[in-house]
Amino acid sequence: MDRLKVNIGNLEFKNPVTTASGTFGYGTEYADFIDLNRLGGIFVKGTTLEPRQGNDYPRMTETPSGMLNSVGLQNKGVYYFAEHIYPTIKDYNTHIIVNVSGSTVEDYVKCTERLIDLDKVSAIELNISCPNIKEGGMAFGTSCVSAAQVTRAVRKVYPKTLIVKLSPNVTDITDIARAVEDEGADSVSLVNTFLGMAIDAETKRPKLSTVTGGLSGPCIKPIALRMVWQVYNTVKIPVIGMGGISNAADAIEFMLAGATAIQIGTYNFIDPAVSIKVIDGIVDYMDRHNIKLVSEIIGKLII
Amino acid sequence: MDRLKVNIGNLEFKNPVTTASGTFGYGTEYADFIDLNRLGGIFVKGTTLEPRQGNDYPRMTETPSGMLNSVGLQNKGVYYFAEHIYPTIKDYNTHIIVNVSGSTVEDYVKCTERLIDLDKVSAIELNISCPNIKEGGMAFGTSCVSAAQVTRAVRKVYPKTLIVKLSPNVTDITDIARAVEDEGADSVSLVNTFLGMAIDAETKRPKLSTVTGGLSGPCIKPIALRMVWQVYNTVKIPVIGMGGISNAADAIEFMLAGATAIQIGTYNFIDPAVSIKVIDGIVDYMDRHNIKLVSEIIGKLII
Amino acid sequence: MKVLDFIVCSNEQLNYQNNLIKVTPADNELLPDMHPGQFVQILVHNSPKVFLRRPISINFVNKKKNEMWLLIQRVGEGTRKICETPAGKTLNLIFPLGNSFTIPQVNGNFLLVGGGVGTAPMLFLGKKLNEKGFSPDFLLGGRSERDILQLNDFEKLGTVYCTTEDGSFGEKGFVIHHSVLQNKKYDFVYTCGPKPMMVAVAKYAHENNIGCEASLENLMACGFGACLCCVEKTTKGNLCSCTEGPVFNINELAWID
Amino acid sequence: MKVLDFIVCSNEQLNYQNNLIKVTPADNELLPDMHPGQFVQILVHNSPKVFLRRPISINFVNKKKNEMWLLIQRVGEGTRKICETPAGKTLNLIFPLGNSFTIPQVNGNFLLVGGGVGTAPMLFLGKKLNEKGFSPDFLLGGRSERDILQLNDFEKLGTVYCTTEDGSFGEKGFVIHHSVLQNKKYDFVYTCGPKPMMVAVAKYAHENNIGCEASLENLMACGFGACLCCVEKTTKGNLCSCTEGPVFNINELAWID
Ligand SMILES: Cc1cc2nc3c(=O)[nH]c(=O)nc-3n(C[C@H](O)[C@H](O)[C@H](O)COP(=O)(O)OP(=O)(O)OC[C@H]3O[C@@H](n4cnc5c(N)ncnc54)[C@H](O)[C@@H]3O)c2cc1C
Ligand SMILES: Cc1cc2nc3c(=O)[nH]c(=O)nc-3n(C[C@H](O)[C@H](O)[C@H](O)COP(=O)(O)OP(=O)(O)OC[C@H]3O[C@@H](n4cnc5c(N)ncnc54)[C@H](O)[C@@H]3O)c2cc1C
Ligand SMILES: Cc1cc2nc3c(=O)[nH]c(=O)nc-3n(C[C@H](O)[C@H](O)[C@H](O)COP(=O)(O)O)c2cc1C
Ligand SMILES: Cc1cc2nc3c(=O)[nH]c(=O)nc-3n(C[C@H](O)[C@H](O)[C@H](O)COP(=O)(O)O)c2cc1C
Ligand code: FES
Ligand code: FES
Repeated sequence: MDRLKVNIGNLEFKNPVTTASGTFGYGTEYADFIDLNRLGGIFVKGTTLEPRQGNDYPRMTETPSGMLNSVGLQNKGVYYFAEHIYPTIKDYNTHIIVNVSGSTVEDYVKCTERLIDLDKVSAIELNISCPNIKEGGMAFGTSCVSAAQVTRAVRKVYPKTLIVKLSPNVTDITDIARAVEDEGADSVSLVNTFLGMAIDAETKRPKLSTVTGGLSGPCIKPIALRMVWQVYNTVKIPVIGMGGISNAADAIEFMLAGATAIQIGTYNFIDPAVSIKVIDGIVDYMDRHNIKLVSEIIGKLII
Repeated sequence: MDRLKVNIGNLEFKNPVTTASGTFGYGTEYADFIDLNRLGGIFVKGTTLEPRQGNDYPRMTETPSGMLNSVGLQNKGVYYFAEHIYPTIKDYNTHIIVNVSGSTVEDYVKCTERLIDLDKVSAIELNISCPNIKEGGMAFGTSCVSAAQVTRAVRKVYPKTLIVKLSPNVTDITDIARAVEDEGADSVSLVNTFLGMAIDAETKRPKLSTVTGGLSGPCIKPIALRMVWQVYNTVKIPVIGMGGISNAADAIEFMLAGATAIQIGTYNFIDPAVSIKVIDGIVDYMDRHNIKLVSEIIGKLII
Repeated sequence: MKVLDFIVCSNEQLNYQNNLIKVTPADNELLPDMHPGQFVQILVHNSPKVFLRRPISINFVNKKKNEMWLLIQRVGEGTRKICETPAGKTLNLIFPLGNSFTIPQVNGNFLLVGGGVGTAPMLFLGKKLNEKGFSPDFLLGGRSERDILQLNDFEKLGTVYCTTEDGSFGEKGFVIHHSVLQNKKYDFVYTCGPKPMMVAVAKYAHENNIGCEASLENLMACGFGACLCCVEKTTKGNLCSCTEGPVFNINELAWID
Repeated sequence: MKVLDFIVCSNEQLNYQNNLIKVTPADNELLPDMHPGQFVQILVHNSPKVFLRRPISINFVNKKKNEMWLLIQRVGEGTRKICETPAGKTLNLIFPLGNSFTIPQVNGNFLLVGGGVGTAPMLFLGKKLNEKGFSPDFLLGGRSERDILQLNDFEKLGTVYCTTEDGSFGEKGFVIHHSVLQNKKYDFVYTCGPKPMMVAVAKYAHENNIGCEASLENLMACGFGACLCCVEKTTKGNLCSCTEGPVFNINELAWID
């Protein structure tokens, strides 16, 4: 299956199909449904320096063709991850990428430092775009200055592949992409969730304990696709695209728009085997269109 | 039906349900389906100083729970409107609000000037958020400076109710809202469409002639609702909310979040009578919840 | 124009991809006058993927039975869902929409050219011409024999010529290559079908100085003139194909240079 | 856990708002061992409004027929669409999900309290207790007589007590007011139903020093531990009600202060 290979920085991915942070646990949650070794990579759960309990219930509500969540980065912290979770997942034959989140630049740096020595953590994805935590989070991703600042600090300590995950809640996402590229990011991934809100008219109350939450799923695909295309046309580093992907055609659209790899998030909840179906569907598309290498699709939108 | 009255600036609306610019023609397109006189108001088609042919076909594509359009403000210009269209609609017993669009500040001002004398045009809605024209349009709505500039210029010449329609394609919509409030806008309406994109994987081509277009429909509702709530908590002038409203519950959610009135856009295409159903549904809601005046709902989200 | 629930009287699968659905107003309201070329917008209410209504031509109107026929090709989720509606269930339609084909005042040689499901409005048009006392010719094209639809119905209204791409029925090739176009002189041509076919027919008509109307299938959001999404570039500028069409005289279109 | 298509063997409308749907794997695969309290996630594939799967308890398993029963209350679009699935059609399920009720090792007085459609998992639990040789008591509550579901099935498994809010069947009032709670001493209580009911039952159990497990119905996105949306605040922190629940011992819950 060499024809599916793509490169992100120094890393070679066996195929462009990966799963999005916060929607795929540590992979093991899906082991009953699919062969995890077939995935291009797994972006594991948002991980912070200290353990976090996350936000109060209710944390989720359904929306037209999507959902809002306000999980708020519930996780046991990077030390627990390194000591207890990493050993159980390190032997999967796929890239494990840790989604690093934090409230201060120092948090990001310290969290990253704990990951450097984990051989099988091939890369980190810097989450500067989480809309569901009070301090930091998305705030880092909505200004060039702070996005650059946190990227710079982490870049200094992290020698492996550094992916920065961008927030779509901005006027011009290309500005932020350029800022983190300038600080040495090896790749940008986009998009994280859109800040949204839902109200129960009958109770007159917000449907989420946090009032606002992050919107994901097919509903956001048109906006995400536009942003991937804009960023692809702006930066030189590879782009990892996501936002509402639910089938192979969606994945190919993101690649045509410029994504070197894609992540599948929310749709895993509806079909836990969607990632494998997307891989198979991409091969089928390549066969039908006489495309030898998947990399030939990247950015090949005809305008 | 006095209990449904709401006020926007000096204007009294018989009820909070109006129809969104560009989705309702001049109202007459819907005359077969509904009694236009029952509407709170009609925001007519985006109108520019000079006639515009709009963008090339294809201008539309369906998306999950929504659609993308790139009509590009096709219209016959404000002079044609004033002379030929206005006379045919002026006798409707509802507010006619003209959506004023342009590429330069001067365009906006001149277009507005032609409307001042039209007695039955009760207000204008300054469209600083159209994503589908090359120059101006959305660019005005994505920076505080230019949003303020065009508002100031129009405010200077326009004595009646001035509503400014905001773009959601910004990092912080409250900044823009505050900027136009400071320049004397009587109200803000939000949101216009989100900049999005769609690709046909089989042909490898964009689905719109313009590559990108504006996303509307239920898919955007959670983001629009969040923005209305943020803006309501920021400015003192009344907020007109829209984005994906398809039934009375949606309308009430926007009002609970702080909207004094609402606009219905895309859903008119699916159900041309939806606006009337929303009015009836609001009355029903008020009866069920023992609410005397519709204004009692505004901003009454319980947190 | 109205929004109305219709009851599906019958839903017949004609072949591997086409259904003929006959509907009547759910409340027994009498169908208004409708004209060939006009269409309806059908609500698809049971699909997570379909948001907008789907435009479908009026295939035939049976005044006596107060029935309207819709001939539908299943090309995607929307048409598939519509075709899954069993007899007895309802379909919500906005109708009648659009302009219509010009009905000539004096007799002549009329040719109605339909390709694929583009034959749909031609049956209704043929019937109207018949009622005027005219006997039109029909030229129907399909990929294969099974794609030629409603042949019996057409044969009642005039002379029918066919082409199939695989030669399994009628002459082999595209409609534009049918010998009748060489052998007979027509006064007016009507066409509906895939764009390349209609362009070819338009060119034929243009070269032979024959009047010609084509019914377009532009993508539509509303169907009744409110969204301006369905425009066709014409000599009069961008016109809405849902209100100023779907039928256009080819001289108005920017198809032939 | 698996994703599997099931065929609807029968779909019976029990009353104005509840259906009993019996399903069997479409490919005749044998059902795995399943436990009372576990649930399935049902795909709703024909609705523009429903995006996520819907969690539904396993109501009963008929090993001989290789059938699983689902008892569903139509509260919104998702459950309504599921209940519209006729016999012969398929439902796509992820199953079996979640932990299960603790089956006691020694006999005792067991009370299974279900309110509304919360009785669903109690039938399966009652059956398992029966198989162990235990004869539990059931306390079923509903608004009115017609809301008491599957009474015959329950009566085969033990003694059944009922309450209805309008007094049309059993004792009038809520389950928590039923006289049997005063008159009989229980060793363990299981409960499922509306939260206020479960809290009341938990309080009763707590006050009387009876062990108690409750099955929660928190909102779920995935149902198998991937999204962390379904958490319940417990003495051990936020736990996923889909993997570490839906059954919790009330001592773990933050319900009683
Ligand atoms: C005025 C008018 C009358 C029509 N009359 C009929 C009729 O009588 N019978 C009939 O079967 N169809 C008719 N059509 C076409 C029909 O509306 C489309 O086939 C239908 O909307 C496709 O919907 P879908 O959800 O099945 O396919 P989708 O999933 O939306 O699309 C499937 C494929 O078809 C293409 N497609 C969709 N709509 C169109 C279109 N309008 N033109 C060209 N390609 C399209 C898409 O790009 C895609 O490749 C008519 C269209 C118009 C505008
Ligand atoms: C583990 C588990 C087991 C369940 N077992 C069953 C069962 O056996 N039979 C059965 O009928 N139902 C059961 N439910 C509840 C069922 O999942 C919901 O009723 C269903 O998801 C509602 O979907 P809907 O689309 O019909 O309603 P929606 O349109 O989504 O909602 C309708 C109304 O119900 C409320 N609602 C929706 N889901 C829930 C929920 N989980 N808890 C509380 N309120 C809710 C909504 O807020 C809204 O007011 C179970 C839930 C869980 C978590
Ligand atoms: C329940 C949930 C939890 C998420 N948690 C994280 C997270 O911890 N870190 C992160 O960077 N993104 C997180 N995301 C965002 C996703 O990784 C992804 O960017 C987003 O959902 C858009 O993709 P999708 O539409 O395919 O889901 C989360 C999304 C969901 C739905
Ligand atoms: C086809 C179409 C044309 C539109 N034209 C205009 C316009 O001319 N001026 C304007 O301010 N907004 C225009 N809009 C935006 C709508 O007025 C509205 O802001 C947006 O669609 C969100 O509301 P909705 O989701 O209810 O449609 C247009 C929207 C659509 C779908
Ligand atoms: S489809 Fe909306 S104007 Fe023609
Ligand atoms: S529902 Fe996703 S973790 Fe429980």
